[in-house]
Amino acid sequence: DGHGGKVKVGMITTLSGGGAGLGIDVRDGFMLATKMAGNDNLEVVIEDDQRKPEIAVQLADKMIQSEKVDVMTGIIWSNLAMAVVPAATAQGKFYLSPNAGPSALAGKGCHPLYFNVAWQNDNLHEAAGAYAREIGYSNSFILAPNYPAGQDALTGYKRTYGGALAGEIYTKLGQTDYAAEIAQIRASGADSVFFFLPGGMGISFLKQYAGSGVDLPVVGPAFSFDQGILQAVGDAALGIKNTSQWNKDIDNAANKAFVEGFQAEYGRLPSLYASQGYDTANLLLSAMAKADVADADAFRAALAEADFESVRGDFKFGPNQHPIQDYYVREVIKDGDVFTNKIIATSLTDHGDAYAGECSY
Amino acid sequence: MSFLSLQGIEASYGPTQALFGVDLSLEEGAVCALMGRNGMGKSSTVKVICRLLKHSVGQVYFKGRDMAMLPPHKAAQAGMGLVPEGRRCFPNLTVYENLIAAARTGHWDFARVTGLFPRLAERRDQSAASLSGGEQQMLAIGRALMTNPRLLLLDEATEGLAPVVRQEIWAALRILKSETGMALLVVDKSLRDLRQVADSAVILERGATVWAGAIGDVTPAVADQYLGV
Amino acid sequence: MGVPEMGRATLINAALFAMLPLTALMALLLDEPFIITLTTKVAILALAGVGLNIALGLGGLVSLGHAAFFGIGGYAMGILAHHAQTYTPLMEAPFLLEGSNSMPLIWLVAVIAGAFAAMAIGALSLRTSGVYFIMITLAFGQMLYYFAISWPAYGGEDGLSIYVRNGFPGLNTLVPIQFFAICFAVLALVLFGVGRLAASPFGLALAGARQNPERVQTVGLSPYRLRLLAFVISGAITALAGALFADLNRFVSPTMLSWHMSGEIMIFVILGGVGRLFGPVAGAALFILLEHVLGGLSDYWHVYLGILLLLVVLFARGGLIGTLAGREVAHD
Amino acid sequence: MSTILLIEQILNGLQFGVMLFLMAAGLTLIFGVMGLINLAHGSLYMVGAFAAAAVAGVTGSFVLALIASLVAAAAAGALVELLVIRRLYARDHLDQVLATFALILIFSEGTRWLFGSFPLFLDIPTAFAGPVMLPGGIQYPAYRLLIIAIGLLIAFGLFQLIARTRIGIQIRAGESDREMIAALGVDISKLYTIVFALGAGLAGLAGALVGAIQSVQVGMGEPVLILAFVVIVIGGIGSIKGALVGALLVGLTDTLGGVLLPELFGTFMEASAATAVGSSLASMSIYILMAGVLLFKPTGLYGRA
Amino acid sequence: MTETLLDIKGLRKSFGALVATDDVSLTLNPGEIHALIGPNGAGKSTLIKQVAGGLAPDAGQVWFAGRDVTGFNTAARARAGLGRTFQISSLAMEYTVLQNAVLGALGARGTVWRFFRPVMQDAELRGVAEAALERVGLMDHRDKRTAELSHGQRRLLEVAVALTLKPRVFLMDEPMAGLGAGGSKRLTGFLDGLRSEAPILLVEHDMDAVFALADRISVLVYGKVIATGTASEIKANRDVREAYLGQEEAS
Ligand SMILES: Nc1ncnc2c1ncn2[C@@H]1O[C@H](COP(=O)(O)OP(=O)(O)OP(=O)(O)O)[C@@H](O)[C@H]1O
Ligand SMILES: Nc1ncnc2c1ncn2[C@@H]1O[C@H](COP(=O)(O)OP(=O)(O)OP(=O)(O)O)[C@@H](O)[C@H]1O
Ligand SMILES: CC(C)C[C@H](N)C(=O)O
Ligand SMILES: [Mg+2]
Ligand SMILES: [Mg+2]
Repeated sequence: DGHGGKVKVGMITTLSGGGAGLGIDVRDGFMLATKMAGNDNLEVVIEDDQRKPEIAVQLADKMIQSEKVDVMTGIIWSNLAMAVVPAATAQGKFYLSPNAGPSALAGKGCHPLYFNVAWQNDNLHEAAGAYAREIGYSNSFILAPNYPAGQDALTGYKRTYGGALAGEIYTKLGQTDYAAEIAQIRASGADSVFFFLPGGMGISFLKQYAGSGVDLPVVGPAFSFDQGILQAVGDAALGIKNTSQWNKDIDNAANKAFVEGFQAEYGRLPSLYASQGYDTANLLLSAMAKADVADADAFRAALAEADFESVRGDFKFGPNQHPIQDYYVREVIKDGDVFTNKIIATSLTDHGDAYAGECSY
Repeated sequence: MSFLSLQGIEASYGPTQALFGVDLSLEEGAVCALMGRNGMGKSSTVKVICRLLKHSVGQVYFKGRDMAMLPPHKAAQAGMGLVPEGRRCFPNLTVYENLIAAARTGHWDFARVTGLFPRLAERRDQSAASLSGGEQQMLAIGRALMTNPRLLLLDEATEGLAPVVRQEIWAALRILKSETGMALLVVDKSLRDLRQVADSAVILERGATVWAGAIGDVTPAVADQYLGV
Repeated sequence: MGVPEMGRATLINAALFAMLPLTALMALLLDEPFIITLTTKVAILALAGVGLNIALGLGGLVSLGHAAFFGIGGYAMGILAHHAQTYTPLMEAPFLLEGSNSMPLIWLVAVIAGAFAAMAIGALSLRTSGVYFIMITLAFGQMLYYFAISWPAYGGEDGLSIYVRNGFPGLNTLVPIQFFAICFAVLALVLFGVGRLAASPFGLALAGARQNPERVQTVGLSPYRLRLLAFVISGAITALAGALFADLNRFVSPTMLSWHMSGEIMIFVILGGVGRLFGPVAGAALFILLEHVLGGLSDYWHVYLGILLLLVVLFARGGLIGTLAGREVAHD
Repeated sequence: MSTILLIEQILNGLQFGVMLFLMAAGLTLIFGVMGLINLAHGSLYMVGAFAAAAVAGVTGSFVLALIASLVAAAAAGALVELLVIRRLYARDHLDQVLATFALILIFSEGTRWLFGSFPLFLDIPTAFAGPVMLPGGIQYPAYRLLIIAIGLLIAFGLFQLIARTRIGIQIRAGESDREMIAALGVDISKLYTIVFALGAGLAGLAGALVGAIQSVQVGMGEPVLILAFVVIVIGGIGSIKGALVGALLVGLTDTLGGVLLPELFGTFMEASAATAVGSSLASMSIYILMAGVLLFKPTGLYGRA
Repeated sequence: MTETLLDIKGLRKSFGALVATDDVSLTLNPGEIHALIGPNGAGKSTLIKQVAGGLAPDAGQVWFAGRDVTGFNTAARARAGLGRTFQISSLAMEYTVLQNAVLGALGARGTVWRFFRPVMQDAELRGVAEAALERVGLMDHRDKRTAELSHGQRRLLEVAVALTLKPRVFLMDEPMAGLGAGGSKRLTGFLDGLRSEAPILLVEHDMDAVFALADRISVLVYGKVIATGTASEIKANRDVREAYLGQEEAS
């Protein structure tokens, strides 16, 4: 049946509880793009997954069975994505990931209907590793929580870093006290520290690190230094280098429009997640302009072209429909009263991911 | 108006009504025996007096004050001391702590109470849970005395006590009555003992007052009719 | 317990019970497959609650670790189906063991695994009582939870996705109404069994041990053994529910083992009425309904959920069924 | 591992323990002494941290922030006690579980409503910002020493309050028989409101103190709540001394487990597998500790039967 | 005289410095009521607990029907035939009076491992339970919840449950406590008849009952048996009068 160009999007994201900030930003970025485009053919249904995978699965069932959506998006967390994406694509729905990029879905588990508009999970860590190598760190201490995304993070860093390791630690998921880890860092003789500790874990780590008197340089992925939480970390983050595929000072028209539009609409600075949500919507809109979603092959081809103005500048999809893009090194600075990031270098250019080779449709 | 008076009291536990019209009155410094067979409402009456059970019909006056709206702790502060059925010592507290938990200053203090029950001094720092049944009973009485009440409610206070101790307690209560003018409402199964301390008696049957008068008038016939002795 | 009240409770139970298939059928007619899925979820979570209620309501064993059994059931399904899905054997030595995607077989494995886990956890935990029991069961649950998160073989925190629902002979389980029928039938059977159990000599002795263990001992029975058996039955039923739940989602992950899950199952039981046979059914139905209806209202819908739950505890004593059936609660 | 590092890790363990004690102290008061299972205790911790962050944001004073945390959490506690908790004393533990679970939902999402979805900023005062040098060449953050001091002070104060004062005795009496202590003339309702507010205030203070070196965000209380329950159960419910000992045990086990287990496995396993296995076991270690303690002492280290 | 049914040999138990049971030996023969009296805190309940199984003695043995049961737990002793009542009522408070009695009958039957037969419809168990309630006069209250009974009624139920166990020996800790004067009198009559079914080791402070019932009386003071004898021997014993009976009881 013809949709007459209409597309119904089901967005499942985290809107309540501790991790709500990320989902809210993805949603707001996404909705900003649709509002700016003013396209009446796009209808969005939004549901809160409460960061529980079982709930996400059931909401996906609802989106598919009752709402009869064409495209799904919104999931923040890798474990929720692993629960929802394979089932959704198996039922013939497009899934556009605005944030999570687990390696399983990039490699053997890739699917023609699955597009990742953010990054593969390892990417930002690879960028950090590459930066560390470039700047000449040769003895890093690395740590991450003991769960799959954490294991991916350390793997990603090691992949590009190549130097020796002063220590490698998996911490408990949700841990809030890092005194013991910091003591180990102090005693390890490391020349640098890499960590991936998303959310509150990262805030705790940074504050405690700052008070400890250890003054080794720190690198990490953008997650612990993003707009939403920088204010909460405060001075402890100043000067730290972190890697990202986006920053608000990337100089292009699309980004400018996005940053201004976002501030005007929501009264706060946009975050990494908001930029990803925004790009996801624009990717979708670009495909809608070219094809009818009822014609899956045509629509898929239109998506794969990625013919939209990304706020990151150059953006294209690799063979596994994950981004090929540049990764930047940012530094945390204080701009007036506000903590924010400034790009200081490019770490990886036109970088894809390590799993693309394993993917075949 | 009497020191304590109950008129036409009715009271229920949830859906089960326990009292169906209790009348009772007591003068300052007097001792009244509350009698009746098992399950006739003696304890319920005691609870109504000290406000652990709310009455639905009737009036309770204590020292001229309507008790209807008072919570239990206010009733106690007004001068009631309770030795409840089944002792209800605080098992996790030591003997000493049990005694001083709610003590108020007055005639009765730790020294006087342990003078009455030397055993309690010996067990001063032992937890109440590990006391023998009789020792717990002594503790319950001591605890009530420590609040220095004007009206002492004794619900089966001598249950489980050795005969000698029982005699000592009654003797002490007799002295108490004459020296301090404390009024007593006593529930006890031993008619012989009650005769020695009480002035008046009230007999309950099926939750209602069926007999009231001087203790001396509780003849064997009355006892046989209402108490099954 | 007065006779007319018993009559009313029975009536309410019957109505409650009939409500599930009626809702499902109605949804089928209106072509709202998601409502059927929700109803199925209620049936499965109710089953988990019925399991817990044996320990909690009858035995007075407040377990905050029942997610362990729920999750074990879930992983029994996940692991067997995963191996069937990837055509890899479960183990090769000492003998070959294949995965499976047959529901009855998976249930059997889930029930046995749940029973054994409950036996082990129960045997140790039952040495304690009261709040200590709550916490030691929580401890065992958390151990399993952290183990599952960091154990990479079956997905760690990401969990396991099973792309097709497992099969049941003669039915197409992917059709929502057929899967509902399976779950409802299991619930009905278990409810019947548990009803008999509660009225049996074992039930009388078990509930006696809850009220006064000393008393049960002096009539010559061992509270420990009564409780252990109750705990095992309880764990096995909850594991069965876990297997069904995993099949409903075609997915299993460590969140099924988390203490939040234990708490949620417990809340179904309390909400419906502790110790009431149909309590978990009422509790799960109300909770899912609230979650579903309120979820759409605002980003802050948890506030409303909280307020409603609070009102239920404060004013509907004895849970929903207790309130509807109009009998005052037993403990005061 | 060098001796100095080991000593530092032991210090860290002790300090983590004291931090847990701050939270467990209020919980033991309410849970142990009043016999109430209060799952919402973590919410009061959160309320304290948010109040502190808000006040520090406006005034810039850490001392005012701490006072605000105490006052706000105590007030929230008193309000909750008056409106909800006091109807629950006579009830089953299970009703308390459900009601306080509902309170968590209300507090968490209510806080998010007021303060937004992003973590807030609360930093330690500059006077305590850096490390100090301890004898033996150990660098240790000054602020953590401050937390240790405050924690021990509170432990001492509470112990005196409960064990020695008449109020403490009355509270404990009320735990075993509320009706009876009321019948002896003690206004137990008022007393319990005060105790609840005190416990809440302590949780709030802990939230503010800890929030300064961790993240102030919605849901921050839940992981600590579980740990605090573990602590007071290990120590024996109702015992302040037990809470302190339990907290130190948990702190040491958690810290040293996380450090030593991976090293231990490293002696006979390949490095990265050893870290993985070691840290998995480490994340289970405190629960293993709790189960172990309860198996040998079914009512905790200092609990009564 | 027939052979001794219950033989307590040299039991000893201390709590810290306090010796609560100090080398106590007692016997109970078929058909007799052996009363145990003594001041509060003398160690009577402690002794009963050691015999019934709630408390392990430091030294000494309990022989029952020719077997050493010292190593048995409470449940095993109850199954062997030791029926106990508590000084402070210990019943399943949410159950009806009848359910409490059925629970006793169930215990006496020994096997609870039946999962699908409704227990309250088991005619045999009900029969035993109702007969016991009838004997203590609680039949009218059988459908009341136990929590709704008055204190005295609970004491009677305690006795009824012990009856359902059909024990070979009764251990009764102050069964009269809490009964009114009339109730005590009736229970006294009842116990008098009971002794032919099974002998009774009776702890009691109600001297009217003790003197009316006991074939033998042992007096426990500070954990030691200071005298054993018939009612008149005990009444005449000066030590006992001083330590326990006081003035009038002996007169
Ligand atoms: N908590 C309760 N709930 C319901 N009914 C009760 C409760 N307590 C007592 N009753 C009922 O109230 C009636 C009066 O009981 P109460 O305890 O006042 O009697 P009593 O004269 O003190 O008896 P006893 O001499 O046995 O102590 C009894 O029939 C009893 O069944
Ligand atoms: N667990 C314990 N710890 C310490 N002392 C105890 C313990 N149990 C009992 N006692 C003490 O042992 C003594 C004997 O107690 P027991 O209960 O046997 O006395 P009893 O003869 O039954 O007295 P009563 O006639 O008052 O019931 C008491 O002084 C009591 O305080
Ligand atoms: C926000 C990100 C750190 C989320 C991450 N991809 C995860 O799966 O947990
Ligand atoms: Mg009474
Ligand atoms: Mg005794």
